[in-house]
Amino acid sequence: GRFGGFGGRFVPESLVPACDALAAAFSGAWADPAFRAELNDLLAVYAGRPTPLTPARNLSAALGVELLLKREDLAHTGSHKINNVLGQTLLARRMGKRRILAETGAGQHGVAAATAAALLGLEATIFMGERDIERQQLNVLRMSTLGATVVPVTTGSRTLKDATNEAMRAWVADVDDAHFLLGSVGGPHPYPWMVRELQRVIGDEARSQSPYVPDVVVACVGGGSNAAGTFAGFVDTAARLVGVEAAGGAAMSSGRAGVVHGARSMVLQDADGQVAEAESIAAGLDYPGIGPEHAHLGATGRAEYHSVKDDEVVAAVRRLARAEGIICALESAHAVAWVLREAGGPLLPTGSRVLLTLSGRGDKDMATLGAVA
Amino acid sequence: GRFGGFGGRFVPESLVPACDALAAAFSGAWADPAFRAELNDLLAVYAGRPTPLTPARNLSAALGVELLLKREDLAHTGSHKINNVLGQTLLARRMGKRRILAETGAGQHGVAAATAAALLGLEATIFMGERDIERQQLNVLRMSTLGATVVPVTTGSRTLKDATNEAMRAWVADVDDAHFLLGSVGGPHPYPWMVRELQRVIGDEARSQSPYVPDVVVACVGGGSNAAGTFAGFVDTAARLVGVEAAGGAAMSSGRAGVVHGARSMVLQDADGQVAEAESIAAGLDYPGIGPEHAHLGATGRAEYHSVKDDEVVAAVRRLARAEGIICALESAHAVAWVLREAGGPLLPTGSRVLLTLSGRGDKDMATLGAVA
Amino acid sequence: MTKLLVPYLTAGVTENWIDYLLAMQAAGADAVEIGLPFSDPMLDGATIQQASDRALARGVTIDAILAEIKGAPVRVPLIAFTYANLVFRPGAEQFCRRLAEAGFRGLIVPDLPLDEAAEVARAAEAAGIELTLLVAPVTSDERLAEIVARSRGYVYAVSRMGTTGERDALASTAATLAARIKAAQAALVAPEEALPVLVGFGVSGPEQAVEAGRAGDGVVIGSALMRRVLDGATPADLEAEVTAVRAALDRADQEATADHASHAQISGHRG
Amino acid sequence: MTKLLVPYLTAGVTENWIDYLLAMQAAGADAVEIGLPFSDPMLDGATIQQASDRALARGVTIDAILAEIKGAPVRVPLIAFTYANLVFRPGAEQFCRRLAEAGFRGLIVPDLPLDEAAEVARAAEAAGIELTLLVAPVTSDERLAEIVARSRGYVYAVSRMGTTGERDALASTAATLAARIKAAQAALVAPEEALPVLVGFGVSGPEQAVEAGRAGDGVVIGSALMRRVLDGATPADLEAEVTAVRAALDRADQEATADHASHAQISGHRG
Repeated sequence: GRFGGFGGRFVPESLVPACDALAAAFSGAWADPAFRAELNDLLAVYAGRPTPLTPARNLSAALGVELLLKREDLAHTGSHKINNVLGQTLLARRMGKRRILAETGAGQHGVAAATAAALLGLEATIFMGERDIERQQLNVLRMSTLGATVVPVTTGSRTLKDATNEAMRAWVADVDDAHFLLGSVGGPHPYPWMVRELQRVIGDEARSQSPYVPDVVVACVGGGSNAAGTFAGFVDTAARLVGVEAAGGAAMSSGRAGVVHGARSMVLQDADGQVAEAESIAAGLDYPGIGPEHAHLGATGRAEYHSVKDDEVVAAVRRLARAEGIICALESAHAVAWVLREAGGPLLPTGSRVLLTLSGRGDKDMATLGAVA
Repeated sequence: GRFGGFGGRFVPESLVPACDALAAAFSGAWADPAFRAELNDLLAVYAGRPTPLTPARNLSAALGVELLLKREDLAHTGSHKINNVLGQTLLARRMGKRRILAETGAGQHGVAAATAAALLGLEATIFMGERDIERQQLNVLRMSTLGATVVPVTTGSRTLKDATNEAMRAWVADVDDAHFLLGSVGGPHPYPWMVRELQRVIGDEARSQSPYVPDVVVACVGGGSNAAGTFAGFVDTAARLVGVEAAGGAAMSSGRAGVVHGARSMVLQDADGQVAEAESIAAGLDYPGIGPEHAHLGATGRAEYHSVKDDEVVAAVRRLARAEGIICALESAHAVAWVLREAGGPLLPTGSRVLLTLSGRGDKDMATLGAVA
Repeated sequence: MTKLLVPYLTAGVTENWIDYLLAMQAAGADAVEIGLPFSDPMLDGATIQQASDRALARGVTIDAILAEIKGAPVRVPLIAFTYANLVFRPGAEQFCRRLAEAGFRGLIVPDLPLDEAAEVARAAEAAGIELTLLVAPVTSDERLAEIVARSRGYVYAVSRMGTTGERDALASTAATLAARIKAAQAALVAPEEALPVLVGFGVSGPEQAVEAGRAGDGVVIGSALMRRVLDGATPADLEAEVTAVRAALDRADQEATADHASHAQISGHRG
Repeated sequence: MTKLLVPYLTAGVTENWIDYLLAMQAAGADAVEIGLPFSDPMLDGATIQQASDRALARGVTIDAILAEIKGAPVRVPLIAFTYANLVFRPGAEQFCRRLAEAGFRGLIVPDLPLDEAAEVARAAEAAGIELTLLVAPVTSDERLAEIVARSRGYVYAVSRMGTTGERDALASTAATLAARIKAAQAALVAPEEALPVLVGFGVSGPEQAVEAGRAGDGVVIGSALMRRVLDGATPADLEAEVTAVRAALDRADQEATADHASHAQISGHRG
């Protein structure tokens, strides 16, 4: 739960026993071959793992780098979020919980959570900022179809940060029956550790699928779960690890250390410590914080964090679509945009071998993209 | 190209040489290990094959049958259509074509065709009925994002049948440069054969993934490509083959033999032979014909064809979503609806082992479903 | 030799469609192609599609069309132009018999290529209907020879790769194709037994008609006339239109006859 | 023994917010909890969220709040209630020093549980600020003992599992928890050294205040008062409101004293 000076468990006393119990339960489950087997079976026969590692031949030729794409967009529900929710929901069932509570930004985690809950017979309540509900209608409809209750959050910036607050409030009020199914590598211990472990399947698969250890491993970062899972597979290699943030939500580049949502990490904030409202075209990255392990990887220099602007992101979605026939999520397009911008330059010299995690698919973003056409 | 009394090549003289050349090219390619290897590689590392075979445990328990789902919804672009388009687009490139022309109903084939064209460097023009454009906006946006030109078809019923006419007209006018990338197992020889061969990967995979030869193999049928591909894997077993049509487009139950879009098959038509307008909530099944091989399988009794109504289909999408966490396409839900209706009855006795192909995912249908909520 | 003029009319396109037929006859048509409207006219461009849609929307049936024709004072030969499904639905034999009873001379089915034509050819012959086959610019020599041998009444040269419909210019493929057909006929039968070669698809206006006529033995004009009908032309308007084409063809014929010796090579392989 | 009354006020909620503070003082508050508004008040219900949002929307800063307090004729002890990020942003030492300079007596940080409290506890002690820790109904006995030992000024009993906010009834967990805290104190220190146990979260109105006071040594009332402020209550209105609670508590105290002998068991484990 501690990553250097980051992490920790800054939660109300009411949640401390629940966090303790969760940490103990996850430790036990993660060491239990039967639990691992059940999860691995679901990942394979239900969620479609392993996801392929696709050589982006056309872009590679155009950019002068060798680009491999880890295709989380092909996982069930359309993003890497399914890896985490299946693990946590199995755990919640093992702990005797009756329902799950989840926050969501772009709706990808919400859809995944609703999916896992339906599959494993738990009730799902999903908290989503009103502003995100407006721009991610498709995912709202998917959650309802899956039988989940979507609760609009009308406070603050009405985005992911506020949805997270509201989910934690709901958890305090129903801590016995409910599991708080956090979607990223933020939050109090054990979440950053647990979610990274549940997402490391991305990096482990990619490592074994890649014909070589890449020079650079790139992933987008909001809270940072797909990046954490990807990096986990390569942290012990010589590969450079690059996280790409939204310019309007760049906690690493523009934030300072702080405590939000239960962990000490990097946070966009003002001089008093009021948390800033992030601003990104990608609802899933529209978040002023970042997981504490990323803060630590950044502080120690093991990983680099860069940012890209909304217009670069939109252009990246289109270029990847036209070059490779893959429409990725606006979130994932941040990583693509960084490669497009830096290829051939000092940060990404010609000839570099790059492994990039495409965290999700872009169906949900078609309306947004259409509006900026 | 002949399936008993069905099939054939009822095309204008202008297209005869192109059909001949295509048949020869496909024969050659299909017998060429290098072509097969390139296609299989794309299917694996790009399209995400094999797709899983998922036991639907909750529904199985509720229905008293053993239900396995072949998950084409997890294939790249969200449906089985990718299998066919990758094969045909590789073939088109091999034949030196510069562009592809495709018809689309729900847009799934159009998106897949635009995808394959982008990947393999061909231009794509997609014909789509105006009515389908209205109800499948998401897929229209996806096609544009992929760089394809979407041509609205304003004649006739403004759905798939008319889009097919228009694509064939465009082919006649550019037969040297263009490949007509037909999306289903209809059309003149060699299409029904070629598309079935390209889709048989569904059935072959399912056969090898299934722990047993199922009692019943079920798939939805519009033109019938996912069913043809599925059945191909089981036609030499004792499994019953069941195709499920939309009640408003039930060419097998309500049609008569006729010639449409280049093949003799079963067709919804009036006493003069005017082709009827189909009517289904699923744009992909909103088609008055069916592939000629299905007509033959039905005529010889090897396969059965049943139909389900729109309201059963909507209920099936919701039930599958809530029970298994899988939102399938309205098209695929026809197969689910039949199982839901017949389980425990004479057509599908308790204890039956059923393998069902989920041909695609339902993201594209969320707006339609929302409207009938 | 006077060039044949074969205008095309979508049956049932208006309530008074028979008047257009009679106008064409009065204007000197050598024959009239009667389009029996089909819901899915795959080989037709926008104009004929629209004409077919309009006729079907009016609720016309094949029975009603044939009955109207039967009751009209038609002297000119009629050739039915329609799609395979309308032929097969009642059965080819019955369909051809009904055409014959209504006074039709011939039948053209654009989506019934040589390889699929045997059944309909038999039925047509039995009913005394001439089944005219089509040749396209891409048809191979070998196949062309067989089509020429099997076609009845005329040989239909599809002037271009594409659907029916007006174009700015006649395709250069038209002359080439007509010449290839003529050559095939020359190899097959005596000149006097050769069927007339009609050039169709995308022929519009007197000038193109003259050009197309020069390439073959006659010309089919469809979309250009149906466009006028759809735009509200009266039967008298249409008669004037067809008369103009007739006159242009006749004038060109006289010039050609006069210039024959000196322009033999330009005017092609005329038999 | 008279029960302590600690009303809560979100600093900066209105321009005249100091007047509400003075009204609370005038109404006989024993101390006032001053909420320093935070953008993400994770443990607060809708009312305090709204009050915080309103204060932040007015553009208040911590500096401005502290300056206003410093300039006001406040005699009653003030306890800051805020979230960890506001403490850590300037650094715990500086934050506590500034509180002390503005005249604060104590500090409550609801998202700073025992395990994370060491740094702030040190800084608070150095600055002469009492860092009050919270105990929840789910806190284990062992952990509760440690919290009681480490808490300063008061021990804060979170009456229920949930956020701040008005409820129809006081949770039964409140009495149980207060009793557990009292028992832990009894095991730890002499009765006269035991810190007062304040019951908070979801206490609204005189009746619930009396009930909560009976469970512990005093009561915090927050959302119920802030709801009135948000709805437009004047400082005078608020003074009346707090006065009513004060009166109810005092009346209950007199009755309890009178009934003490016969109702010892009902009134619980009072030290």
